[in-house]
Amino acid sequence: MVWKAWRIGDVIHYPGTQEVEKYVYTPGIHGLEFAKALKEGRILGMKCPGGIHVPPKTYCPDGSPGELVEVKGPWRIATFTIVYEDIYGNPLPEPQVLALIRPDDARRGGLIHIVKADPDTVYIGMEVKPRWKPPEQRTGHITDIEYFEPA
Amino acid sequence: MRTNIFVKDRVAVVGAGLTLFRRRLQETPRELAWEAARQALESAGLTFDDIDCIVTGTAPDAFDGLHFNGEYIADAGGFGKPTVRVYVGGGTGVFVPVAAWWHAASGLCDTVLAVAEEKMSPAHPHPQGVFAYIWDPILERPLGPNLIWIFAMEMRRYMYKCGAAKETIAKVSVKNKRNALDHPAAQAAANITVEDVLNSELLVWPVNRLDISPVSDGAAAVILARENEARRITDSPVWVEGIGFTLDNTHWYNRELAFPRYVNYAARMAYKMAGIERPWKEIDVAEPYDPFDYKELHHIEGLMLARPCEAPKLLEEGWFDRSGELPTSPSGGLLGVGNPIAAAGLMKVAEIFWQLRYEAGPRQVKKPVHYGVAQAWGDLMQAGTVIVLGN
Amino acid sequence: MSSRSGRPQPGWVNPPGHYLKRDEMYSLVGLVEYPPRAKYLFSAGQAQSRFLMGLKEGKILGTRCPRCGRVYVPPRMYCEYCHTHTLEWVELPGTGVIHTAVISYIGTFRERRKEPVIVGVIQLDAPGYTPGGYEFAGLFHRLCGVTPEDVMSGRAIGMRVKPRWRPPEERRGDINDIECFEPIEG
Amino acid sequence: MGATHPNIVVGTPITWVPLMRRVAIVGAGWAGFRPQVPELSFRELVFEAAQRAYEDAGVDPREDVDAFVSCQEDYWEGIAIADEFAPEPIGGALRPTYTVAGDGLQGLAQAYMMIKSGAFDIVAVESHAKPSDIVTLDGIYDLALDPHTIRPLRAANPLFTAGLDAVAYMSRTGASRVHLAMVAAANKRMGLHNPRASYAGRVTVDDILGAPYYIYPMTRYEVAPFADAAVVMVLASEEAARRLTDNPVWVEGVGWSTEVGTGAVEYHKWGHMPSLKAAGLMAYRAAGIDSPTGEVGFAEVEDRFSFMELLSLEELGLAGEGEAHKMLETGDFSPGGYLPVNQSGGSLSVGVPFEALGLWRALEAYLELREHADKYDVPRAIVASWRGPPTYTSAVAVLGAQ
Repeated sequence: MVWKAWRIGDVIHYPGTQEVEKYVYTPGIHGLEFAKALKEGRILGMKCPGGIHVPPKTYCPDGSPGELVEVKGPWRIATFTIVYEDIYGNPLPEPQVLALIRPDDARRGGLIHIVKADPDTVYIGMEVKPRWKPPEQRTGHITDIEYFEPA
Repeated sequence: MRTNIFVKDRVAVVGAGLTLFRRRLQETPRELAWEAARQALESAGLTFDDIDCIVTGTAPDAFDGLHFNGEYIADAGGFGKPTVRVYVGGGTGVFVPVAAWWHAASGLCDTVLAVAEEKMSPAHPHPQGVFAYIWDPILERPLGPNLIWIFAMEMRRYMYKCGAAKETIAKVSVKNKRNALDHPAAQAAANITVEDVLNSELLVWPVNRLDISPVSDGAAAVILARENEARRITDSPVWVEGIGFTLDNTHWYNRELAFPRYVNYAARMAYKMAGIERPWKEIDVAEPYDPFDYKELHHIEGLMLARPCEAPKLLEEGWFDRSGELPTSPSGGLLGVGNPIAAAGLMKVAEIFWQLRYEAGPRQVKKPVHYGVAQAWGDLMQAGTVIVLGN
Repeated sequence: MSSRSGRPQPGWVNPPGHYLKRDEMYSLVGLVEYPPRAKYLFSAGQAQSRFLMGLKEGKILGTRCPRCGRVYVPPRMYCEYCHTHTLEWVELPGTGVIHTAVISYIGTFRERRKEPVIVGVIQLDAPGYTPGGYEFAGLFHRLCGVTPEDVMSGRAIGMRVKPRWRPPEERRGDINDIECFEPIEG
Repeated sequence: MGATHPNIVVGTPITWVPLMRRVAIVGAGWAGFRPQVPELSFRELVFEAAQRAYEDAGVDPREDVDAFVSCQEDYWEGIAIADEFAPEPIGGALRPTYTVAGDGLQGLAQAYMMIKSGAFDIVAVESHAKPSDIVTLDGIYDLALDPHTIRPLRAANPLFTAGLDAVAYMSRTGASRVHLAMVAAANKRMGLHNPRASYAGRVTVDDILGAPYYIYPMTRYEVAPFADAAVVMVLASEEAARRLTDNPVWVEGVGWSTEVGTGAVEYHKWGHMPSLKAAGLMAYRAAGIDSPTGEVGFAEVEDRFSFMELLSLEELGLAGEGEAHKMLETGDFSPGGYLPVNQSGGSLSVGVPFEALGLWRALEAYLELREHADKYDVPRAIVASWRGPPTYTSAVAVLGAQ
């Protein structure tokens, strides 16, 4: 900079957004089946060369089309974390436990979800089970599972 | 930029694929990209394992509503590969194979998947709203603009400078929508007349609804390979003879709008590399970018396929028809096939590939073809991207 | 066709995809609707800040490149052609000619407007440019006092205009401090 | 095509020309590197960096540079099609200019390939960030999460996926919180010598272990904050580099890789970073390095989260699998040690200027190689950057002063 405005108050900061009213995300091909199954209280995975992948995503890591299968528990925590502060560093009223939860019959992936448990008791390999919303409240979203809780 | 005598490896296009272009598709952006890649691979007799590197392209993230949209679709050509997303707004579609070219020409990758995807339908209440954010946030956005304004202003200037009538310009829309009737992916194919265009809803004078390409979802993919690899894959590779790209300054209202110098500079770069000195004679088929009907004429002039202000006259003479001297947008272009922004540009490259392989079926142009050019435009009247292919 | 027998068909023949009608899309199970949060506070920086402050005072300011002499409106702190700092500020009379003009019947979200609005590019009177050249100093703004007939007939292009300022107490240091550009009488 | 290069004896296959064609960094410039740069717009910030880079390289961008690469993402900028604003400040208006929506190091890799292809001689790479212009950073990060399987959970901190990786990594290798804290303390202190390190400090391991958690297992000391910055680098072919400078820094190899897209985050190999491993192998292969052991003078690697420094070293083959924390204990990664790591202070003390992060790491390695190459037995550096969270793309460059 070879010159500058005199004071910081002489430079302007102009408000703006990059928003629309809302985005509507279609669930995709496997995503639709996955959503329908959630409504029924079932969880689908995808059979790929090498094993079952959760959640189903229409194609496998090698590019081949995956085949839908139902996955069965037991579900275990593959890895977890505990969020204590939001991105700005404001402490949360209560820490939030998030985990990657993998059914035993899956080889790769799992569901990322909230675990309702005392943060100090959570460990890798801990068995958990999904806590479903009542059937009439389910909408086919990942939030049809309210959270996972210790089995 | 040096001419291509310094370039180590020739690079060829060996396969291309498309998804449907439609206003609302059920597939996620990631699935669309994968479907297009699969089409391209199958047509080339390849599998995902054969791909070394991936170049992806999507235009504004704000359409799909996904931050890091390039990352979202990154694994569409297989997991765990060198992947990069390149980006020049609307010019992205043609830029993706341009970037893929140097992936192969540098010797770092033998086969490169160039895939472009766009899903415009997620944005509500209308995808047009997203275009508000491409304007300068401080000096333009507060005026409450609609993107069509900038095109209308350019079109008006072009009409004024070149004495082109709205009736003439509408013929581009008629031609392209008719060409698209032969395209199975097409969204806006139709047999319409000039009157239909002039009588369609007036949006921003001089732009009516049928002067504009539609809102679309879709994806396209092409596969590029180094010479040795390309000859192994196919006996009719289509060579990348020249690449060109230019980005003009941001302040579009500080420039003459009647002539697209950004396209012209990019075209000169590509022709120089391809050793083409008289493009109006040497190019046999062209896919100029046509999100608006006047844009095709504008770009034909920028590509030096016609002299400045000469394109409207040649259009009247049928010069640009599929049976004409220099067929343009034989695919049906964005006006006919649809405009999933980045994917639309790549669709144009794919069309030149099929034309040069004589694989375009009912869309095949009547004359023999040796060289074809595809071009896209982007940003605030800024980006020109050009690729010259030869068989 | 030059194709060999057994060669796969070209990639355009059977394009995949599942088209949805509007209602179908909204009734899809698992459809996610999400209002985004993407707010910013853009630093206008040295050049644009001074320009906006100038608007507040009813002035159109530009910067001059010491090497090529171009005067930039809107101003930038650098010359994009010489890649050098532009230090000298110039006040322009604000007058100019219409480069192009159009009539908009729609708003940002494609909604129909009650009244059409005429917008265009104004080529400002500024030193440093060849008359009739490719580049010029200019602004994008609304036009008033220009009729749709002027726009359609082409009379508007080349018309001499000047800014119509908002009253000083309403100016905020914003591009809208200029209400519009209007023809110079006579 | 098919003609011979004028400098090559007739009969030599053309194939050899670009293979022999080395690529060098001949100039670099930076601006900002502060928590906020309120006085400049992002364009002005980039212009400042560009002026310094072109002065360093001794080139005129309007005459000598063949092409320009800018690395940025729309949502970071708040502008759809942000590449509109790329050309002017770097001198790329009406010239071949384009954007890579990716890390600056990926942009450097593009420039490397452009020069290697033989078609370009001098290419400038730019990357910048103004996180301080963003009001709703969490909202922006939210848009990067899968809209179906992750975003609806309303995770309280969108950076949480790094926590998932950290826990998995520690459980696999036995690295403890003390090791993570050692990384952070060392980097924060080393940054005190770096004019670009706004977040440096005399921090001890005890300070860190005593601090409240941000995202378990990390405290705020162990997660790099954001910074406004711009970096511009000028790359040149060997002929051009020899003409321009006496001490070019060679780009011996580049590599980049995406493990999974953000649409398939669940499939990530948690606690590992396969993209970094693949990028590293690609870069080593290009540089002709079989095993990096003993072949590298120092490293500037990913440390946005403290555990990432250890994980990066393992994935890059600079430490055995599960060995990095043990080598850290013995001081192998300290200045003067077996392999000095992040002597610049790393991103933990410089901050995260979004996509400029990788290019900044290359900048630090470039400056060190240019000024202090004689300090090292092997004057060669590994530069590695990861784009996440929540993406799993990494890029690696091997830079050398010989």
